[in-house]
Amino acid sequence: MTMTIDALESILVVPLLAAAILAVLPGYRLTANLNVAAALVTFLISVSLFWMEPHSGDYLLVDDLNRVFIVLTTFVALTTSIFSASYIGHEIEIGRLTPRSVRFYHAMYQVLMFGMNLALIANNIGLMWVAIEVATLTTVLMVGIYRTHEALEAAWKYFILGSVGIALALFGTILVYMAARPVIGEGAGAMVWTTLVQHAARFDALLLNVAFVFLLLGYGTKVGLAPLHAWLPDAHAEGPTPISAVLSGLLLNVALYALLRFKMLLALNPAAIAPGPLMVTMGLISCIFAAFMLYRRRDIKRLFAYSSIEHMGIIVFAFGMGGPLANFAGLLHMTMHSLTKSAIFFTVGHIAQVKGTQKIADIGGLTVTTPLLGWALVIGVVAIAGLPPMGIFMSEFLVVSSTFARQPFLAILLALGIIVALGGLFLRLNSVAFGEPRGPSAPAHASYVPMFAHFAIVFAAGIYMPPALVTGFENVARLLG
Amino acid sequence: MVIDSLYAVAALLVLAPAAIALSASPAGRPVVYGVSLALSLVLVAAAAVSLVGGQQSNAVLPLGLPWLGAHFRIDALSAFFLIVVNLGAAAASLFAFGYGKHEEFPGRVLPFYPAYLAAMNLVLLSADAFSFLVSWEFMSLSSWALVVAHHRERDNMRAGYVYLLMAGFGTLALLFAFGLMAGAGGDYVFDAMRATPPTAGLAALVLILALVGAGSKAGLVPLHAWLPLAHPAAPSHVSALMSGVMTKVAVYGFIRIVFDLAGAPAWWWSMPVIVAGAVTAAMGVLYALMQRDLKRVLAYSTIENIGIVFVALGLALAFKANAMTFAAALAMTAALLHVLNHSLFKSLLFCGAGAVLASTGERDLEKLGGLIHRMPQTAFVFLVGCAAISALPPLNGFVSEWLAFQAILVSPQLSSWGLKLMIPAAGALLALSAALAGACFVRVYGIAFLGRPRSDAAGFAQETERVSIVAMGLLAAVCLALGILPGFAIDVLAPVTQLVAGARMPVQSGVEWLSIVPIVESRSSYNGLLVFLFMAASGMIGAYGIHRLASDKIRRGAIWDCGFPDASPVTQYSGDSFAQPIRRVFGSLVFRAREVGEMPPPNSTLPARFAAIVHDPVWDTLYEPLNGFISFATEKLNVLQFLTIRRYLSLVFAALVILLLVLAAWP
Amino acid sequence: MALIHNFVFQGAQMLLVLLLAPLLTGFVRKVKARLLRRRGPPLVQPYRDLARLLRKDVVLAGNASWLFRVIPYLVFAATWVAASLVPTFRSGLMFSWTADLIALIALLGSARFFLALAGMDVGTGFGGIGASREVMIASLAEPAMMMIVFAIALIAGSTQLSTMAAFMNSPEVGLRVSLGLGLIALIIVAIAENARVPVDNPATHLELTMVHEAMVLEYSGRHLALIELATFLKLLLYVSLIACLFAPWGIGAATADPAELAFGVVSYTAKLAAGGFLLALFETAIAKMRVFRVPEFLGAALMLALLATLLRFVSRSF
Amino acid sequence: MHGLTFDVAHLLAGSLVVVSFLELYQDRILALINIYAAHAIVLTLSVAWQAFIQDAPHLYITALIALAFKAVAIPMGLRQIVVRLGIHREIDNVVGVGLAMLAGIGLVALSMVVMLRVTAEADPLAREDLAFALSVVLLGLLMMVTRRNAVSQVIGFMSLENGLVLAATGAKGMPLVVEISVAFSVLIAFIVIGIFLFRIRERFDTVDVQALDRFRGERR
Repeated sequence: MTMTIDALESILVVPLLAAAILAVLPGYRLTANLNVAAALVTFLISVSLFWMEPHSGDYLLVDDLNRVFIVLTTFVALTTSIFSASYIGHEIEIGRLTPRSVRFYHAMYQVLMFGMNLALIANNIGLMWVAIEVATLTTVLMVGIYRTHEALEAAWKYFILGSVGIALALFGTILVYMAARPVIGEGAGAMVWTTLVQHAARFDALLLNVAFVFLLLGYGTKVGLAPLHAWLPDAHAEGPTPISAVLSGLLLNVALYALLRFKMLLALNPAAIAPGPLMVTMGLISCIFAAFMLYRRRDIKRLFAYSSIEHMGIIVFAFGMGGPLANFAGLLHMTMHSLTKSAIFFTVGHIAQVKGTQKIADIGGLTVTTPLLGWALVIGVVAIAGLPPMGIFMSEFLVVSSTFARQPFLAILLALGIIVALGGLFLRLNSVAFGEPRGPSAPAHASYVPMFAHFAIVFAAGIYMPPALVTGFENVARLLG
Repeated sequence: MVIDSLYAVAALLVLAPAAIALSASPAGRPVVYGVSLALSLVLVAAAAVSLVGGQQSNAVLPLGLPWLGAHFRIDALSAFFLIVVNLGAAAASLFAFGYGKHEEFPGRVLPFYPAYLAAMNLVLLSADAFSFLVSWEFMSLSSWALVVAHHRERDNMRAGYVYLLMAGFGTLALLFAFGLMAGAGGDYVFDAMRATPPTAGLAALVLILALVGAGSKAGLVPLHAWLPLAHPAAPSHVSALMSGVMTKVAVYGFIRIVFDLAGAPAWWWSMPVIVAGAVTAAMGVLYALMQRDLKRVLAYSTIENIGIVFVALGLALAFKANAMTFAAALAMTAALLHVLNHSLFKSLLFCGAGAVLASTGERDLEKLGGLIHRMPQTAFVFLVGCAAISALPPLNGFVSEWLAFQAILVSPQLSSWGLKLMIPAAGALLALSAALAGACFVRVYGIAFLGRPRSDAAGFAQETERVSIVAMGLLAAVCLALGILPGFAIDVLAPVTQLVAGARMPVQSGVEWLSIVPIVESRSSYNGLLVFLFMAASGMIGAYGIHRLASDKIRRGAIWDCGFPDASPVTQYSGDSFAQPIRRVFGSLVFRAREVGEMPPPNSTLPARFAAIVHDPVWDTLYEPLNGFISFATEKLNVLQFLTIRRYLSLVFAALVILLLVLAAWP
Repeated sequence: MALIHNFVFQGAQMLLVLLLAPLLTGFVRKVKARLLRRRGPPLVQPYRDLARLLRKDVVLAGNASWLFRVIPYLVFAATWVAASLVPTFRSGLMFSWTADLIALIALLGSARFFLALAGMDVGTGFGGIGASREVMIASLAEPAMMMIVFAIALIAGSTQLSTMAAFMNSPEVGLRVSLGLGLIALIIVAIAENARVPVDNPATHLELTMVHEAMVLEYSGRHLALIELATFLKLLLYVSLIACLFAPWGIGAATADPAELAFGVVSYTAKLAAGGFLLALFETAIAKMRVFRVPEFLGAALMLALLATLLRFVSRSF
Repeated sequence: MHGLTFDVAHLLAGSLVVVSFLELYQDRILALINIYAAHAIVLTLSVAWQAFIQDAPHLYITALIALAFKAVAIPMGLRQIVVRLGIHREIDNVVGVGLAMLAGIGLVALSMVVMLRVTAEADPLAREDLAFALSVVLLGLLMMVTRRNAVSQVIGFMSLENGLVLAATGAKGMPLVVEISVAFSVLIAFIVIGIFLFRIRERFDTVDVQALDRFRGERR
């Protein structure tokens, strides 16, 4: 038992220590490797959680739901740190980053990891809130790290919208406490997740409803649901690419995780409004809106940022539909999307470095000039567009078909979003990856391992899912109701 | 059998990544195509065994949807289509031995070729919705990669783009169809769907969705627009596969869903199918007549033949709904036989086009001509293909169309008046398209192979590789064989029709003189063999007699030039001018065709110009508006990318207020 | 014994059509001439022409291909086979079931296909113009013909010529609107198919008006002879087709005794004569129309035929 | 629950709403800053009162922070900025004051409707408190979206956050209140510093779309 606690806490301690050390160490090579090492350690510990029975303390807990998220998070964090090592190296060579800012960057990276892990294993909704805000603020700082006008402008936008989101989420949290207090009694007990779940049925339904509205908007801002998405494309486009990868691959998931927790709470209360329809609506809006937004993008990173919004929409839609099948699909889609999207950002980051620009107009014929990167991008787009044999096809198949059996009209709307997005993505891919090469092209010193590792997993998952994983997902799907 | 087939497919899938490495060296090409050839022959053998043996075999692999697994099965239907697909694949691979030499970027073709073959086979093998759709979409994807193999031509990229979008659209339609049949339980295994057929209303929806989904891949008007763009864009042996084979996979999908899974058909089901088929046939061949690009002509003619197949399928549906199983079997046989025939001669023709393209570098009819002198063997096999696709006896194309007409002639026995009156009209369209197909291929062959060369490229063309000739020759031979001995093919098809139409045609092998008798001899019969022998005999006799008794001397002289000696090749009839009468008759109606000619003023040396402008009505009325809508919507929505922070905040604020209002309004 | 018997009749039929064909054309020409108050060539003139052509050398264009030389034999063979399958004086011929009416049309179609190719082989304007106009006419005539077949076959319940003839001979036919329409349509198609006035003028050699003649302009000698013969056969075929479908009187059954057969032969020749006379009359009465009026002419046939197929339900018999 | 305590709490909370309305009404920046200071003071009082009636000493800290930081430090800082950027004469309402007030009243009504439907088990104090807090939050948001000027937007955000603190303190026995209020103060400090450092010229939003295009590296 004690050991388990240690494992849990060490997920938090390791990043904090690493952050402290990285903040003072000079020299980017050393720090980068240290960064990787820390991420690796965290990942290994998180994997060990699988052999830990569900357990909850006053502040921390581990159950089937957050296990999945934690392992995914730490894994992507690891691969991203590997990618970032080579990426940041190049940035220093061309002088876009100074050693000081790199030191800051690595420290922040670990703080971010700390925040996300804390948010995932927090058993106290107040703590979870704090953790998510820490994560958000660190990303704000990292988005602005280039100190260019665009970067600062994006960071500022992210900061303001994020702060409002923070406020709304907090208000929601307070309301939940208010709803819980009469039942559970005053004090910290009324904010402990596991206790809340036990008594949720007796909470004041109307209060819960109001709370959920605020939480949906507050955390929804972080998830990037339209119309709360505005910060997302610019933050992705202007920040360093590893951060874009982390944002799309992880932070959105973490916020979604918080949302899911509260959804479970509402689902347990018969009198409360069904959270499903709200989530379904916002999911559909985000999916279709983002799909249309893909068409006129000029900046390749912003393009994929919008695609993230679209997929978040699909995932929220799936969880909103609920039911074992849709929830399973949602989880699968979330996992696949994190892996694929972060891999795409790895690729795009290297492409942007090779071509020296993010403007789609200046990038062309990549499969000719830098075949490996070009084809990696093709694979990524194929995967993200939901074409087989990649994993996203399976999740989209499940979402659409299971929805179609229950709500044909919604399914058709969703399908519309998917097909429009397909069009938008390939419209750009055609000009970027194929056709006559455009623009100057430097030789690529890319780290291919992370991206192709991700693609390999996504590919494998599209064809064969190991039973263990399936049962895990199924348990979680049952939890989500 | 299914296991063996799966091994073969797996081998193809392994070959695909291996081909990436192989494509680096020139020695790699024959390896890839050789292995593909061998494997497709293996698959043909396996399918043939299970079709003739008549036993079906299943397999379940722990792949795909975790709680479902991937189900595979070979029954009569899939076995037949496996034969069609892999015959085409074998021919294409053999042809590619020679043709592949001319490939500019083998690295972009070789890896996807085996994957494409594997995908098509998997579609036919899979027995649950998920693996079906995965293979289906993977088939689209791999062929897309082949379409954009020559990615530096802008048109190819556009073709690939339209193609992929239409493919995705079709897949979603099929997904909905399966979703309906699987029900809320989400049981995607075909057996389960078969066990619990959907209710009448849902089944109707399934029919429409299947027609849209499979039709968009098969190229039914108005979902055909991608086909003439994509098929010619690919390397020719791939075009042969896409046109000759992949469209048949789509037909398979339609048959599987509508005849096998969707339960008993309602009486009106056949109507949309027949109408779509007839319109497609007529439109397709008219389009084909207007084209200048050789490969595009062939692609449009594919659309026409798909139309014929769907008309026959519609007939089968009508008869099945009226419990006239013998007629249903007849119509279904016609459809399946035409599927087989078309896969043969269309592959042959595309290979021929590829040979021409390889040796002249031209696809434009107006730049070809006189190839019969430069490439005699290609010219001969191509002629056979043209005759077959124009449904001339004693070749195979005629047999299937003849059977289709025989099926139409049974229609008065249907109970519904609508069908009684509609089917002959469809027959008229069918006859029209048959006649126009003849005209179309006279044009193609006459312009491309006969006459005098219209460009140096055509003038100095070389005969193509021996192995390519062999591939095409084999296809031509099979065309002839099926034409003169159709009875055997019909008998082989019996289990398939038994499966999907509930009956079989009378046994043909017993009939004297090997003629075929759809129903009874007093009603109608046809004997390709005797027609062939008759014509051969009388032709020989005539020739022999004349050469013996009268003169057999030949003098070469100048062309009758009407007093204008050595006119340049430009004065020949061109493709456009050849199509002019038909364009005037049909085109002005269907294509808003206009002819703009400008004559220079008297005694000026300027050339006179003439242009025929043909619109594609479908493209104008369906795709352009859609495109317009998308760009409009994106334009309008794009504003949201450029708002100010305050405005974004007001969005958040509005969302909050709305949600609170919802709560306030909540009971 | 029976087999040989059948062979004999089949052979007789084939020879009969081969021999009668030029005579029919000669007869038509003669009648036309007489109607124009000319003496006209003797009846046997076509035979003479053929013989003359056969003896002459062939003059081939310099760039004529092997296909150009093969096509006359193909065309002749296809047409002859087709002609020999139409019941003339005796139904239920040995090979009557090798090809029903649809196949027979298709045979003529293949003849036309190759002839059009021949027109394009040497690459002159004439050949092209002829070929393109020929296929345009065919693209309308063939579906019309097919519709006629439908109309009659749907009534007779068969596309087998012998059966159809037998049916049309039987009392249950009665008078039918659709049959009348079918007959008119068939006549129009026959005129078009045989390149007669008003669709085409077999006598002219004025480039702009000719269709069929333009295609075969480059042919000479025995090749031309074969094509001419094929043309004669085609005319004969259509006349006897109309005869066997709409005037099937006197066609001997498979079990006919010599007397009946003799009567069959006589009645057949009579029908040919009547048909030829009517054709000549028609041709002298009417003027050739512009090429682009032809589609309307044939379209009318198509419409009539389609109408015939649809109307077959309304009038059982009365 | 004896009436007086309740009434006082009620009064303070209510007056917070009134002050928010005053902010909404005021369009001179310097005056606005003063009113915000008042807002903070009212908040301080109500928090202190809550600390007294809930006898939760830690809330006094919150109150102290509110007083020292929000009522004194921040306003001073803002005045500095305003003077530096020379925008103290700005009138920056997007919509007319009257309209804003109307909207505000509507929002208050909305929050009442939403909150007072809450069943009575939740003790009345909490209900009233929450109702007022929600109105303050909404009014703060309204302020943010109806003002162009960065400073007044910050003020809007801060009054929003005051509403949060009000709610948090109203929530009896809620843990982490102090921490949260500290965290928020830091957040606000960031924003203020941000305005100061990045020289966000008098407005977050540029009316000049070209400039935005340039920022985003996007062409329309």
